[in-house]
Amino acid sequence: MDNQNKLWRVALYAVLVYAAVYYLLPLYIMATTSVKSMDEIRAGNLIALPMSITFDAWGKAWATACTGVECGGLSRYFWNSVQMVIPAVLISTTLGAINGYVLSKWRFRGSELTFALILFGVFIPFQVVLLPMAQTLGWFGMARSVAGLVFVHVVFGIASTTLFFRNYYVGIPDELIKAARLDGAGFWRIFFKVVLPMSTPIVMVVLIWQFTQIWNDFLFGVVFSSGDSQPITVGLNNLANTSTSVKEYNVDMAAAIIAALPTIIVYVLAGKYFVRGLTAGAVKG
Amino acid sequence: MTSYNGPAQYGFAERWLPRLVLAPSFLLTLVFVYGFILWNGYLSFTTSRLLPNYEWAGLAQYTTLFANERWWVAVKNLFIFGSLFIGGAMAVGIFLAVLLDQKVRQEGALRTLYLYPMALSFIVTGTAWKWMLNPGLGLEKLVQDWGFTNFTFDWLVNPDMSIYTVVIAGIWQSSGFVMALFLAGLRGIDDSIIKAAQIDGASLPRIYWKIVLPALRPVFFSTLMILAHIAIKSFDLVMALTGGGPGFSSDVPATFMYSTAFTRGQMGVGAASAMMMLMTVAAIVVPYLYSELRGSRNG
Amino acid sequence: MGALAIKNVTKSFGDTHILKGIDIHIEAGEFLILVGPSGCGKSTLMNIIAGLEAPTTGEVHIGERIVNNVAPKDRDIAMVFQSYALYPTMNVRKNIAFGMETRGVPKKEQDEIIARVSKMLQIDHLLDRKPGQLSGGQRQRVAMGRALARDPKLFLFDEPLSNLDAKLRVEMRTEIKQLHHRLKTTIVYVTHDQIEAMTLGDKIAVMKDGIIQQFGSPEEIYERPSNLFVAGFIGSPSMNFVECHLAEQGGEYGVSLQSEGDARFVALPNGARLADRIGQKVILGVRPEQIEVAEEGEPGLACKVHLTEPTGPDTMIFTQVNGKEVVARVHPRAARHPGETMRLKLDMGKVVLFDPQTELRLV
Amino acid sequence: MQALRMTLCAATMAVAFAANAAEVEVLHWWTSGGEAKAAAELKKMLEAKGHKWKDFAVAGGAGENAMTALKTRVVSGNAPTAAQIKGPAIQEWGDEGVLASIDDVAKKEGWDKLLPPVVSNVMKYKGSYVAVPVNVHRVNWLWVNPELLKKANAKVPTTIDEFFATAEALKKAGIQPVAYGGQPWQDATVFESVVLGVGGADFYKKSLVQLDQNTLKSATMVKALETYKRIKPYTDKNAPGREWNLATAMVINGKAAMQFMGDWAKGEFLAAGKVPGKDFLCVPAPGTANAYTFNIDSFAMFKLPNKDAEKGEKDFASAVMSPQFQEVFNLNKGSIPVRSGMNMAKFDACGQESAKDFQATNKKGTLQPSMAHGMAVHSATQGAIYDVVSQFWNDDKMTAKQAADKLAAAAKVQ
Repeated sequence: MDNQNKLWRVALYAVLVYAAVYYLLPLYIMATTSVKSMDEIRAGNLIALPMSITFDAWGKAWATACTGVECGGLSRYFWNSVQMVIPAVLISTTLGAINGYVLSKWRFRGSELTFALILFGVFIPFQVVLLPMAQTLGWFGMARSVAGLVFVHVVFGIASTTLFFRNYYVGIPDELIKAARLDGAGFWRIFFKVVLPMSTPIVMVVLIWQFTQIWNDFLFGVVFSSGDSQPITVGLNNLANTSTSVKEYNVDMAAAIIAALPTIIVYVLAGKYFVRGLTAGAVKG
Repeated sequence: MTSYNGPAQYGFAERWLPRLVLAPSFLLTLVFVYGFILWNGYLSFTTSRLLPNYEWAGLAQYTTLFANERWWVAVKNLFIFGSLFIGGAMAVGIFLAVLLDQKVRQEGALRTLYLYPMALSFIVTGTAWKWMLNPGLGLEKLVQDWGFTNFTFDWLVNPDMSIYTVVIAGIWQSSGFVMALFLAGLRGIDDSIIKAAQIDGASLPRIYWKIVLPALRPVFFSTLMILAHIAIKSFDLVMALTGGGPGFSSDVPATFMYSTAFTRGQMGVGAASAMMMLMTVAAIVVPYLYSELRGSRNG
Repeated sequence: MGALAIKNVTKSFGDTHILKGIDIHIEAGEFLILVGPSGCGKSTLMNIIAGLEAPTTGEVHIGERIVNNVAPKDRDIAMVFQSYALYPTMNVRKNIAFGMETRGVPKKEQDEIIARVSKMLQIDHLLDRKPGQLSGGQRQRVAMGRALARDPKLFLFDEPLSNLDAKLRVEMRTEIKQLHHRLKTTIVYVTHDQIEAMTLGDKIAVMKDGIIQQFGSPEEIYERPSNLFVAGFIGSPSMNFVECHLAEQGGEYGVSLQSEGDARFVALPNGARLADRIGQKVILGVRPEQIEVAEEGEPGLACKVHLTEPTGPDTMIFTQVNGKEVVARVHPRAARHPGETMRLKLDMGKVVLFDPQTELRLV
Repeated sequence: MQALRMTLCAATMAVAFAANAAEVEVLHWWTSGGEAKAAAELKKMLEAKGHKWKDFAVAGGAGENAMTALKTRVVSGNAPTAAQIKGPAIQEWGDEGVLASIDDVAKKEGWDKLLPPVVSNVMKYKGSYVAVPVNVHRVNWLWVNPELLKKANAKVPTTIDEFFATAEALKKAGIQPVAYGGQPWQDATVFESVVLGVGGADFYKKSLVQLDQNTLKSATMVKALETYKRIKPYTDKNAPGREWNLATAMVINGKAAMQFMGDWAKGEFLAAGKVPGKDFLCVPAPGTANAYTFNIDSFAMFKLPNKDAEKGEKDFASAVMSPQFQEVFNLNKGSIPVRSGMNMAKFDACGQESAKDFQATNKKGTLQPSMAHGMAVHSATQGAIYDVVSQFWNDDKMTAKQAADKLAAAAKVQ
């Protein structure tokens, strides 16, 4: 029994480690390539470990690589993304929380239909909305501005944030709300004093979710921003894509990692909250 | 007066505040989702080419679309990709979740490893994937260098197989998320069920297959919906990996729509294909929403 | 002065009618029990009293006012929930203080009330704990404390004891009763447990299918149940129901009973009132404790004992009368073993008769 | 909500402010390496004239993303000053009524004399200049690694037959003859060079420029397709999806001997420290020495809201056409100036030959627009042809006859 058990554990870990390798491989290739020299890349095997390590490509990707007529690397785009992501995530999360609260705890006639209508927005292919959105932003005078981009991300983020919060709040007993109402608390006081303090797990899930979605977005970024407000995915794309000139793969890869770093860090640091939040009820129904 | 099944509300604030608070999101959705769908629907009946115009063309764009071989390849690919991707991500995700549920050391680290692809855009990982799957650069070369010279893995460059590489990369990206969802579900299951089954003499795989997984039906369904919508909307995955190629063998409706509407100046056809996509989505989602609606009415 | 009056309240969702015309009136200081099986509408009625749901038609009066359009917080009520509904992120002190804070009670007064209430309920040592760190009984006390701090005109208890284990439930039941005696407040208490109903209530409303089947004191309900449902629902073990025919024998009106191997006619006191029903079928309701062991020489029905259930103070005897299983509650020493025969008699002064069609009580 | 309103407000102000400043916003996809440096020259020149350069760079997929961005910008009423649009697409944009005439600049500087009619016709919409050309790329080049050819004892091919003879010799010597990148635009690039080589300039014009149905279904086209497909055995099986520059790297590193590619490939050779004429050769694609398929980058000018902006637009157009810019830009990019009468001394041998052939073929009438690079046909047609060519290349079951029929069908896609 003991031996068999041991064998089973070994097999278990073997499978788990094997899977980890599968998940890590692309990142490994990106990381090793980013510290190789171009000569080594031209000559060698992509999967091989670097013979010598150089961080030149990283410096170039961050500060001096060309992404258009400007050659300031990704740093500028990075801060653009930060400026866009923070308000977009906060606003869409806030709206989602309030919507979820209303749709689960303050239902009214038609609220279910409203929820269904909002939810359907999760499934709309974004290519469909590019042109009408552009026209609308033009009317509002928000085309090619960070505000416009934030607005777009908020509009199309509401559906998923609302869904997350609503499903979580359905799990909060209605009696708590009743008790608070009897205690004299109104709509907002119940939300801020009773519901919101209980929402930490789902807030973490939604923040992480929205952050990755918005940070990684390329389509909206490329279409609804212009030169000085482009997000990092567009910068990365400009840096790595070229129609007719020489490719520097090490710089491309370093740039790709830089672009991905914030989301990777978020997952590494807050990943456990993500899983915990899902456990706490985000996946229901 | 028919009553609704909700709390009684008193006074202006209680009666109107919830509606008022929901109103901005509702209006935004109405305009920016449904308004735009209508707009796009209208566009599909016009002669729009490079830019939108409003000259009526009847069903001409749909005729063009249905006569287009590439569109049907894209549709077929969506079915292949959709079923394999959903099935694969589900299988891998559940499998890993069950393994991680065995009180594994370093669970946190492994979990993060499995989950991180979710954090990355294919704009970022596309090139690395292309290299790995490229026969001359990646896995095939590596394994051949190890001495297995007969090893071939050329799906990326084989028109009959290229869509499957998209499946592999898609599973890589999403299975960790499935794992997290199911792990969350597994953690919510009462241990005593498993203990009871063990006392009955059931083997561990059997316990999971017969007792634990059926108990996770709700998780299963919400995961299915998430994966289905990823599959239908999958765009940068295909763009980054194969660009729809070789030829147009790995095209999917989303890439088809993008290239007809924006690159090739056939906006009307693009709009028509988008409407077809939306109808597919609706066919899947509306029943789900309906059940969701009914479910919450009882809840 | 009436403390609570409910006048012809109905509640429907579309075609589903949850409440079908409820009328209740209680005086200040009374303890009203709403009892019934699940789905009978008692919790909906409670929510309507609290103002958490709106009635479709009808009026709710608390004190002098019609409160139909008064928000829950302004109805001067407090409620204890089945799940206790303690705010999980607040400690016990905050839980109790939350309502007072909302109403703007001065801090000093709040502290005094918390101190008084927590002492009364013996939870003063738990004030800094979160609900998650409390046992079920402790949570129950905190939930009551929260209600007491309010000092309302009307207390509402929604199945407050059903999440507790049996022993704790009995203890808390007693405490609630003591509290009521001490504070003389008006209480509406929802339960599905007829023992709680009997032990606590001044007035009981037995509900089924959105209708009040009977409204009265515990004694009335126990002794003169208005219909078969109430008779069967109240009392444990349940009342025995035996089908029989009304007959006249020697100038006396009564029914004939058969056991396995014996038969006799038993007369009903005041049976003459039923003269017009002679020959018709009736249902005889008799509570287990109304079946006694016949003394030597007394007339009795010889019954075969099928099964015995000793409970300590009494022993339940399972036998058969008129083809129906019948339970008798007898003194342990009088009980026979299964297979043996016992001579039993019915306390005919207390039995009740029901019309089999309308299920209503006849006398 | 409050925050949103504030950002909204700020955004409106920002836009209002931007409109007052005279700035030149240019959409292009020259975002990296030599291209970016070339574009930076333009910026410098405009800033010297007192304009503010606003960069609107969107790379990727041969301008796919840029076109998407451009369309949304035009729809939103915020067209850039100029955008990198070329070939018949200029006419398509003209049809949409969003392009602005720059005839006064053109007249003043005498563009009609500086540009060959093949070029200037493309730049005009209904007789007015709406676009300014930047450079000329020659597409029908064959890049050769002479060392490998020497090893195989093969000669540099000038005809189709010689090409296959050379390829066979290389293959026998164990050298991969052709470096190939299997992306639709590369497929089409090779294909059109083969069509030009097999059928000649007139045939090319009739089939791939004028899209004549009979010509597309003709025996010559079937032969061209067969010839194109004959190249496949001389490529490696890893070709599909390969970037063109990786294919070029194979020629540089001696892993393959030849590549069909436009003159931008030269940049890769030069970056690797190779010397033209010695380490690598640029020769016209087999059988196309007397013809020239050109790919001209150009900027189309958009209608703008105010005079200031129009002034910037005209200065921009003038700057692009200036000899100074044409020289600097094309030295960086590997192409040749579009303007005639330029001093080619600073250009290398390949550039000089390209310039010479450009003038010569212009006179002969064998100067033809490149189909593969969006110079000849509408984007929808071009896409449909791409689909057929790629499918034919990748699908070994399809016959040349079938492919020709499909080409003819594709040509009807508008």
